[in-house]
Amino acid sequence: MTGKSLRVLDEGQGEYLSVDPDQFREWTGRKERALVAKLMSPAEAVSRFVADGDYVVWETNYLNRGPATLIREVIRQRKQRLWVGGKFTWVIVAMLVEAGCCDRADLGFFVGGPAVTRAVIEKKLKVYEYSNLIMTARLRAGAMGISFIPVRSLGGTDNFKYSGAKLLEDPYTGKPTVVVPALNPDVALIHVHQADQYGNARIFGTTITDVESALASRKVIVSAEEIINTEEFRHKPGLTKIPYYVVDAVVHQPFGAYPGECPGLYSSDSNHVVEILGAINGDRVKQYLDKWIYGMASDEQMLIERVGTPKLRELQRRATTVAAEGYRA
Amino acid sequence: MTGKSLRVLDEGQGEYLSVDPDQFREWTGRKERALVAKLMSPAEAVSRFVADGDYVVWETNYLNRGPATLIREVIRQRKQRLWVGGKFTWVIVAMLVEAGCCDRADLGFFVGGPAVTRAVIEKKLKVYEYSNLIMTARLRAGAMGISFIPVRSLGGTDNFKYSGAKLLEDPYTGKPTVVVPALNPDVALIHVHQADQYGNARIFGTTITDVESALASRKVIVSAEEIINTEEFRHKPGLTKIPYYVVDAVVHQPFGAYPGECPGLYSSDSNHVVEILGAINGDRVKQYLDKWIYGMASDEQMLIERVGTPKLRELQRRATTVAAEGYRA
Amino acid sequence: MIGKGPWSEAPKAASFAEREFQVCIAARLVEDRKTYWVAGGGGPMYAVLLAKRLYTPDVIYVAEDGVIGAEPMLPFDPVMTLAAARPSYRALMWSTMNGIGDHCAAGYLDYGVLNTLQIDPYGNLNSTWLGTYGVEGRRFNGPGGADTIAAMCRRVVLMLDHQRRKFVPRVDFISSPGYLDGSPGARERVGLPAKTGPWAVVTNWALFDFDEGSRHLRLRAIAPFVTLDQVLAEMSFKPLMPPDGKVQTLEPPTEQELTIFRTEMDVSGQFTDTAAHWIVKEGERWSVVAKEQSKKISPL
Amino acid sequence: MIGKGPWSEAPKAASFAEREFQVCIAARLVEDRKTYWVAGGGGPMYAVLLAKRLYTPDVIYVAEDGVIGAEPMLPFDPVMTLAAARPSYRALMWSTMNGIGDHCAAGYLDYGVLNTLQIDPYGNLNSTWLGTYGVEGRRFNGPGGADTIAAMCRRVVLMLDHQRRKFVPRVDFISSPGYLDGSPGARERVGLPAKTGPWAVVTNWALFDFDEGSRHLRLRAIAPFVTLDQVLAEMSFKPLMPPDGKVQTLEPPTEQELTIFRTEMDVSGQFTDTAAHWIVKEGERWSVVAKEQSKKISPL
Repeated sequence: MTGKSLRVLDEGQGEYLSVDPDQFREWTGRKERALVAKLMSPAEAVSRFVADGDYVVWETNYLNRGPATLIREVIRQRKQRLWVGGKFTWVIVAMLVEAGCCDRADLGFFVGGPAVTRAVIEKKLKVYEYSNLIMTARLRAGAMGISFIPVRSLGGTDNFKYSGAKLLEDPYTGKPTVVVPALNPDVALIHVHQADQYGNARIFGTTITDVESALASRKVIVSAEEIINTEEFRHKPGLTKIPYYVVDAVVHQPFGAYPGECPGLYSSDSNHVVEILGAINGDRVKQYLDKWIYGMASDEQMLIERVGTPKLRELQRRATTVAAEGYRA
Repeated sequence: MTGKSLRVLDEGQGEYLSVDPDQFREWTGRKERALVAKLMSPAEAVSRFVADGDYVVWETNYLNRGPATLIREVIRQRKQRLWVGGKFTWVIVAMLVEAGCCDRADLGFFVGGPAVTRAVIEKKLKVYEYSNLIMTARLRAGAMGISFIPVRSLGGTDNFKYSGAKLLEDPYTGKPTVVVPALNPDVALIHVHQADQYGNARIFGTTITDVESALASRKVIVSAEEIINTEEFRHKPGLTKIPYYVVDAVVHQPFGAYPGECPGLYSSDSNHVVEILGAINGDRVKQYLDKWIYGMASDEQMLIERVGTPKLRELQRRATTVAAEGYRA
Repeated sequence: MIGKGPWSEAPKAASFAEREFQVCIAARLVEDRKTYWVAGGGGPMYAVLLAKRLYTPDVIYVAEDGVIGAEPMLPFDPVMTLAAARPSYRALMWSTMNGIGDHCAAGYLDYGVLNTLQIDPYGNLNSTWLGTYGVEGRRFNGPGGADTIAAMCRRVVLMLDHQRRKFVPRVDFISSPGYLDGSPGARERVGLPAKTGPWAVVTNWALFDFDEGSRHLRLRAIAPFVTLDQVLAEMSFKPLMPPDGKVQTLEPPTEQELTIFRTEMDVSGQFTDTAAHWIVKEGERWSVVAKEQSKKISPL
Repeated sequence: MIGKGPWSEAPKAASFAEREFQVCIAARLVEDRKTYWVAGGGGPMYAVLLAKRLYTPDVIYVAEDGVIGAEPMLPFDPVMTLAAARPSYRALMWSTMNGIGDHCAAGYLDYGVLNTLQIDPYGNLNSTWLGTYGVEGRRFNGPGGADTIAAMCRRVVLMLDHQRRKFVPRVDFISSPGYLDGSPGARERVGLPAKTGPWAVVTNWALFDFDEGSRHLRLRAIAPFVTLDQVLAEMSFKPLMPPDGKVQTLEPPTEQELTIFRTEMDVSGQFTDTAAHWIVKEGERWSVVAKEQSKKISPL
């Protein structure tokens, strides 16, 4: 004991997911380390690995290489009381809220519309305020197996007040320093370009926190445009972004990011993008869910019957004729 | 003010490089942001960007894609009073100590021999104790622009006592947590597979803290096996590991890691490896320095006259006939 | 702030949308050989791309998902301004969100350019909630990447519509930090990096900076098509006046600026079209016309 | 700890180096379907690779520079056991040092296997300084990656030569943590992850574990070619005895183990050659012969 101490200068009042790196290690200690096949349908993956009450994150969003199929499956299975990490997301929080799946959200960026305003005011949705980068910092800390991490933003905002952040006297500089709690979600949903049957995964292009979320989360579902042989990973190990041992389920799902873009493979469906945005801003999300999710037995049906092969081919053509450099091994 | 505080339970007594992220930002604020040519000789790069008294890190070591040419140039220019970060290194600390370049070292792993033992006992070399991973954690914190970072190792060791670490009451779990100070070195020396004239750099294979050191250091010298056109970076931006704006000097230096290996390009020179190890363990480092460094005007002379083209060709052949997968774009 | 430049001698346009004017003014503020972090698309992105195309070729454009130095393939698909192939095209490096955040924290990102919903005299931004937080009013998108940019970039340029309800004495919610209460060291006391903060505010009518002592918003120049009284009437608080008391008049867009903007950037007119007003010069007189009418007048 | 296994029925070798024996014993401790972080080369690496080749095919080998699941191209060049092409060959992933450190902290790396210079009754390791730190004696390599492994892997296997000066009541310097002072919660009190620590010690003569209550080193089994008295005489402190009081005898290397080890791994004999003694079985009797002599006897 040194007799010294550091003052806690301020604290946010937001509830935050309980932090305990040792408890997280207990969980990771029970995960499989051998190379075992994990291929399954979206329905099975979501059914087995997303539980009511879970804290769920997803990577990127409904526009850009997001796990759109997995999100639709969560909605279709009517999961409940999810707490979600809404960073760099777009319409997914609003979809989950209107579907009755979600009652708590840590927010960075999202598009909410009247439905989310109403849910907050009626206290059906509790929200805690962060920013995209603060949420990614929390996930990074979770991936590092530590309990908190210092950051150089968030201080001075009202987000701080409604967050789990603290303002401490820095142990080295003595200056005020913001720290935020690590985040170890129950579930991460991630869509990638290529995976093998064990869960090794490649992503081309920038990533948001795909790698950090995969490491930080207890249960990880990866959906992939393409399933490739493990031999390909062994030929170019530098391209592997997510190692198999953090992954619980691998879903082979071409167009798994639809209506979003999967860079290098297909473009976003502009009409659909406008439709969902209009649904949210016009308070018609339930109609959107009926048409695209509840009314469809699966994404297979949706892609074939509702979207149609000609449209999918067109989206592929638009992506691969321009700007596709750098998205292949 | 919350009135709360966190107890400082223990503190290492080791001196550490002063931590001030805002001061580091002052420096990075003065660096060039435009794409300007930075190609220069090893002699010019070391002369301009390594000053007596600097804190210097290098990436990897004398065996594996280390900046061997740059280190030899530091010795040839008889830099003095360097403080070095000796993590995952091998013989370089001993070479610098015997060359009279270095009087302080933060240590993780190194091969020292009698010369280093003598220097420590005679107080010509001050040492502070960390581990490889703790040094990489410090560099990561430096790269993140924060002042400290929690870690899950170091506690309980005597390294802790001779380090800049502290044991704090964790602000979230209440449990004891070790934190270590960020490291923002004055200089980073990094050897890469490919760079452009501006400093964008590609490395194939694993990295130690190449990326973190480049971000964390005030002055960055990159030596590269190959200088490629910036267009190649723009075609595959996912392969860029180090962005140009952190780099101050680019040195085109084929065999710049000799006698070490540059994976995929050339093998280590086993005879030389044995020679330097023998020199260190046999207290003959000065003779080694005379033969390979002081006695040579430059690495060009050393590679051509002392090593010889046939040997270099053989090292290339050995590397490229086996195990070379994954080290190319 | 904006002195003479290449635009001063160039032929001026006689008809343009207010949003086009705003983008051109913001573009002229861009400093060459600096890194710019632009949150998402819209005005901030167009301003930096326009400047790079015309005035500041050595500007490096950085996006929130970690795209560094791209040469974006314009135009983009609707809403697809981030983390997609076209905005990421021909980058020098594709990093990650934490990666680019590190670069910003370490001081490598000089300028940020941000859109905002609401601003106060100290440059604090609200993009979270209009009304009483959580009780009544309307929820918006949240800070997104703006908090990061506002906290850690060295200089921040803010863009918003010039409306009374947007310039308020106190924002309903601080989503992204300005100078907070304006007191010396206010940002440092809450852990933000030293020597950072809002630097300019560009609206469709005016250009502001912040007084170095008081950190209070200060008017510097206004558009040629509005009066000082109009500008002040559309603000719920009074800005400081320029140190020399002289409010400058901003030069209108050049023909070249608009040609580049319309043919290479906002090709569909989607961005411009959302602005309420078009400005038309008839003889020496500027007039404001409604959007429908302007469509007929606009040469493009 | 080591029960019966495939080695029990296999034909045993009649001549082997002590170091080869030690590697085989450590290999038999390897648990299948687990991740192993091995610091550098030498005995720890050979033990895991030998186990993977013969007994535990689903073991995943992880190296300090971030190589995950490699199928190393053996043999390596001298000293080139890390961050080089051959040990990294056919990996599932090439990460970084911080990257693999994160995986370890987050609990994904199960076992660590370490060489050490000096050990105490609580499994604390010294690889930094023999003598009085900084004052007299000799400086060694430092913890390297061993501190990380010893702190954060779930179970740690330690390998060292069975010599009196290496088993000491108190190490001169704790480079890597064992159970510290052995008191309950000692590791947690200094910030180390719960449920971690030394699990086995393998020497060229004996196998130890740690008593779960006292955390004190405990003898479990000895080599067939030494006596209990010899084993105890070469330790500066007294280990605990097995719970049932019975010190087991370890089975000698099998012919298959040695063939694989000598033809695929230590091909040059560099590793084996540094050991002082060879063991030769003549009839039912084991004898220890000097290295020079053994060279003639060894069948390889």
